[in-house]
Amino acid sequence: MPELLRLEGLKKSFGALTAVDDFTLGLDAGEALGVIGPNGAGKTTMFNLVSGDLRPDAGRIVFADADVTALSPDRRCHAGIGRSYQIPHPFGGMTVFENVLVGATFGAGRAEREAYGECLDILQRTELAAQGNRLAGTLPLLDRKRLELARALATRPKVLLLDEIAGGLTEHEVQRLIATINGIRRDGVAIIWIEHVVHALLAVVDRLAVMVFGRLLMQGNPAEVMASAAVQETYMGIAVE
Amino acid sequence: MDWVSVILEGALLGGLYALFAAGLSLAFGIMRLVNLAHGDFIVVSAYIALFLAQTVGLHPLVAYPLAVAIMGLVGFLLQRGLLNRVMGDDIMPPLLVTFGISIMLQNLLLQIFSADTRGLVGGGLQTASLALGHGIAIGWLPLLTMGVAVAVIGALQLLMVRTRLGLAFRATSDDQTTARLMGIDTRLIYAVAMAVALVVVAIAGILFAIRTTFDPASGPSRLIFAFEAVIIGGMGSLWGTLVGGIILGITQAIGFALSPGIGLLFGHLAFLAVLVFRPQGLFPRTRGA
Amino acid sequence: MSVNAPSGRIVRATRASRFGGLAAIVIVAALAAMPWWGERSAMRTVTEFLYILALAQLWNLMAGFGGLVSIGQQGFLGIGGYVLVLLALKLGVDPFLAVPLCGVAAALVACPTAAVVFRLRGAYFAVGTWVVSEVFRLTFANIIWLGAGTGTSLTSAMTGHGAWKREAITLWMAVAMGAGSIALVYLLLRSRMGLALTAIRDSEVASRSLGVGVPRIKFIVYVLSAFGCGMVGALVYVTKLRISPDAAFDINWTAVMIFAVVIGGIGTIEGPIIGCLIYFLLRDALADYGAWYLIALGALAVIAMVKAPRGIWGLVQARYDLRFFPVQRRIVVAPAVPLPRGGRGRPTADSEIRR
Amino acid sequence: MSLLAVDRLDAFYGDFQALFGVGLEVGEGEIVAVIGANGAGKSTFLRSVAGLLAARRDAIVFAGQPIGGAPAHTIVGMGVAMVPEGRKLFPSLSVEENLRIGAYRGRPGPWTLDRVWRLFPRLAERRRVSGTAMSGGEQQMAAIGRALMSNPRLMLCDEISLGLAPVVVRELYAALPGVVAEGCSLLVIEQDIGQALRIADRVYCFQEGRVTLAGRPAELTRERIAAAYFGA
Repeated sequence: MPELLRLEGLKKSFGALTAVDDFTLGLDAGEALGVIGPNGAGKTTMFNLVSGDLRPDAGRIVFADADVTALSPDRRCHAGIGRSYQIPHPFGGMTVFENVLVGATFGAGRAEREAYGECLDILQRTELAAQGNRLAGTLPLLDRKRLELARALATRPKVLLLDEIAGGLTEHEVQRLIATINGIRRDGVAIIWIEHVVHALLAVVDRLAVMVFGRLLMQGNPAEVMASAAVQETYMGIAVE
Repeated sequence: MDWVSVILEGALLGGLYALFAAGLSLAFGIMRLVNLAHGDFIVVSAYIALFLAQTVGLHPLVAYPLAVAIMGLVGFLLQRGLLNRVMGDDIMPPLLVTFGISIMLQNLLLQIFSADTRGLVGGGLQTASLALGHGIAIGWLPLLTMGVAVAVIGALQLLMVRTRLGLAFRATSDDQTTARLMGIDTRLIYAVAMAVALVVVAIAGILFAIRTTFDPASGPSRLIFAFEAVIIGGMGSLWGTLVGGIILGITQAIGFALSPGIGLLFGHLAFLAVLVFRPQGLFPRTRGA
Repeated sequence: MSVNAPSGRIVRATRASRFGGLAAIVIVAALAAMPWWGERSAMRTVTEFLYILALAQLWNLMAGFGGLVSIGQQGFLGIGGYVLVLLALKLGVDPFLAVPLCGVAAALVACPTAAVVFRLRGAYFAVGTWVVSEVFRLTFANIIWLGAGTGTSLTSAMTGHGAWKREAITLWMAVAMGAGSIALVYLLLRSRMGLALTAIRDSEVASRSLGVGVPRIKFIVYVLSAFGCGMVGALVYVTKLRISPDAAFDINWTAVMIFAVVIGGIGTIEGPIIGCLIYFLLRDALADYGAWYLIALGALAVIAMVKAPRGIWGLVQARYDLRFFPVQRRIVVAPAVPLPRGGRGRPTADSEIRR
Repeated sequence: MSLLAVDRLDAFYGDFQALFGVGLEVGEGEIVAVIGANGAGKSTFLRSVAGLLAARRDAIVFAGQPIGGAPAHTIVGMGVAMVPEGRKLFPSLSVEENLRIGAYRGRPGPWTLDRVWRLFPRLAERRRVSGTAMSGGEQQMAAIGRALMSNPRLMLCDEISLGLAPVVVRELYAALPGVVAEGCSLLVIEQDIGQALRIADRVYCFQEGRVTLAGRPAELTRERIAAAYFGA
């Protein structure tokens, strides 16, 4: 599979605190990459650099063979980078359906009427169909997270960035989320997924990366990575003692 | 055209503008609140001083400080009773409420004091001037105003850095929720901050009213001068506001010297120039590293 | 208007809006026919009501739907007035032809201005727009050719028209602007751009990440509003026939716009209509008490912001869920049983949509 | 009579319920740990006790007094200090000023500036530096020092090992017994289960806003913890 996204030597610091430090990582088209690491390791900051919400102090981002490092977030979305946020940002004054419609019309650039069908389909896939007419501002936390996924999907991304979307779900809900994400993968969409619910990640991703103190500690086959002593010592803290 | 005295006079005028701006900068620094009635409170304090001195007949040295004290109380009650209710993440409610207050104050003053222009007695201060030689003379009042401005900004700076209240102001400004975890009653701190802001506004209002005549509609342009001084100087730094005021004063003085009509226009254009080429202002106080 | 989709139709119209549409047509027709049945003072009041309504709708478009609080729209109104002086008085253009041109002039001025004021955000953007309006005021106050500070009269530009014709055209233009501004806001909000505008108001960060070009949308809305304000400015001074910088660029224009929208119901199309009605009723009721009506208006706006931030129409909507200008796209699952309504409480399975 | 008694505590974000009838106790001089997955309601619980979230008046009783729903600044005055998640030091205040603001209420007690310098010597060297211009570990020490400066009887710690290297975490946890010895009980939220079991006298496990397990570390087997943690 051709390489879709390449992060080269990304660096970002806030005053004396280096959030992302010389971070290099690649992703092939259609591939699913899991990212784990303790809180405060710089995972969300890395996402902000990829989506364009933050500009890196150093390093480059190449997407579909084009350097997007200086591109604004909306232009990166048109290029195919779909982003969902760890802390949901719903359009509170609009209905759930309209939230998704924004992604379809502006992200995927489709005429409003043509996008209706696809938006209803996406609401179905993300179990929000019953909430379609509800103001997004009145949604509970779990549905807000689903809305983040649905909106990003509506922009027809080539790569979808997921940020702790399984947190707080029951086991049953996690299984259904895994099914939804595998369905998205079948459409050929690449995925980068930051997650704490490790067993959900392992059921979907082809590769696992571990990020600690803004650096890539290690990456590779998920089972091998989880088994390694270094990962467990810094991240899990349980197994070693 | 004696450019030296024009620029000197403009610089000293900057002291008054810095006083206008200090109250605005304080309220924004601590509470992220831009009080659109800021200019009208300057005029209100002038009218209170006028009322105490001329109608009630108190001696200016009693009436003016009393007016300042009253304005401090007004600030405390305004914040505690009204503005605290609309403070929040959404910037629109406080903006629209203070705009409503501004229109109400202007028209209330109109109904009570009519539209005639008024002036405060300055005990001959307005006319006295100091000869500096080479035919250059500067008025005592502008000099005094600059002195008061430096003193007030110095005092505010000391308050912020040296006192327990100053610590609480800065902590609340950084992170209101965590400040409450330190035992700070942030609603009370907001009220005290507005009280301090309106005390500075009253001092500015009285010096302004001694210097020139004023009427119920003089408020809005004072707000704009305060706003421009803050932007030119750099948001959040009081000393930057003083320099911003001086620059604004000088540009206006040059404009007036060229042609009476375009004095203020020069000031606005200087403001827009800074906005376009250096939006963060000349001396932005860099947030903690 | 509905579109068939696999599992439901997308519908917007409500029973209220069908009724509303009919009523609107009747009202517009009645107003337009006033020159034949209305007497002069009533026509003058209706003209004033309609152009203030247009100003309120445009301010509401920017602030209520776009989150852009400007207190400098009087700047473009003034420009409209002075371009009218330039065209009609100095260059002999027919004043009624000049009105739309004044709108275009204001829009052109708004382009560079937008680049400056959009460097500021939130409350600072608001005061920044005010400074810009002051720059316009002082500029015209220093142009001797256009009457400088004391202003100038436009009566000599009106000679080409008889009294009845002048008042009829003025009224028709006012009807066009009042109804036009409502139609503009309504159609814009039903369009793709309307989606983007309200998305920006709710979360600029999320809008950008979903592909919305935020600066472009803000720019379009700012220039559109300037165009509307410019035209209204021209119409105002076609009726008043006397213009001065202090009157044309008076902050009270903005005060009336804001209070009408805030009291009536910000972020709705019905709100400004109610707000303007209250403004006129209050002004007439306190007509001989000097400026007390402005004090009362300000007080009402402050109370509204504290007690009922969504204004009178917000209260009505919460109570009766009426929508005369439905913008919301609602899913209707086949057959005609709509999905449970959103809004206040939890959606219950059996709740029928309350018309 | 326990120092802190929480009984049938519910908590809401808008109409989303985050806590369902939570009961928990902290005795005098005790260290209680709370573990649970992300989003299980641990932080919500701490924020309710600290007064940042609305709560039923008698749902939370501290030293015999109901404090449920009381404003946060009065609860701190009664001796409940909090080390918030993400440390939240004040950027425009120096390290020393951050510590001084901790003593804003001026409650009497053993903790003074010098005691904190002795507890965390590295902070003394950095006293002039801005609160956020330090490493994660140093910031965590300053946040704990700031809470101590209010001379609390109960210190609430929210994920103090967050994003810190293990050696730094060990150093922090080594300092805690000294704090308890001075008469301050601890209620610690900890993501790292091993660390929680080592330090705590008693452990509660949260899952989806409910207490699913409570007991002494010795009684808790890995299986019971896993079941309580994941709700399998």
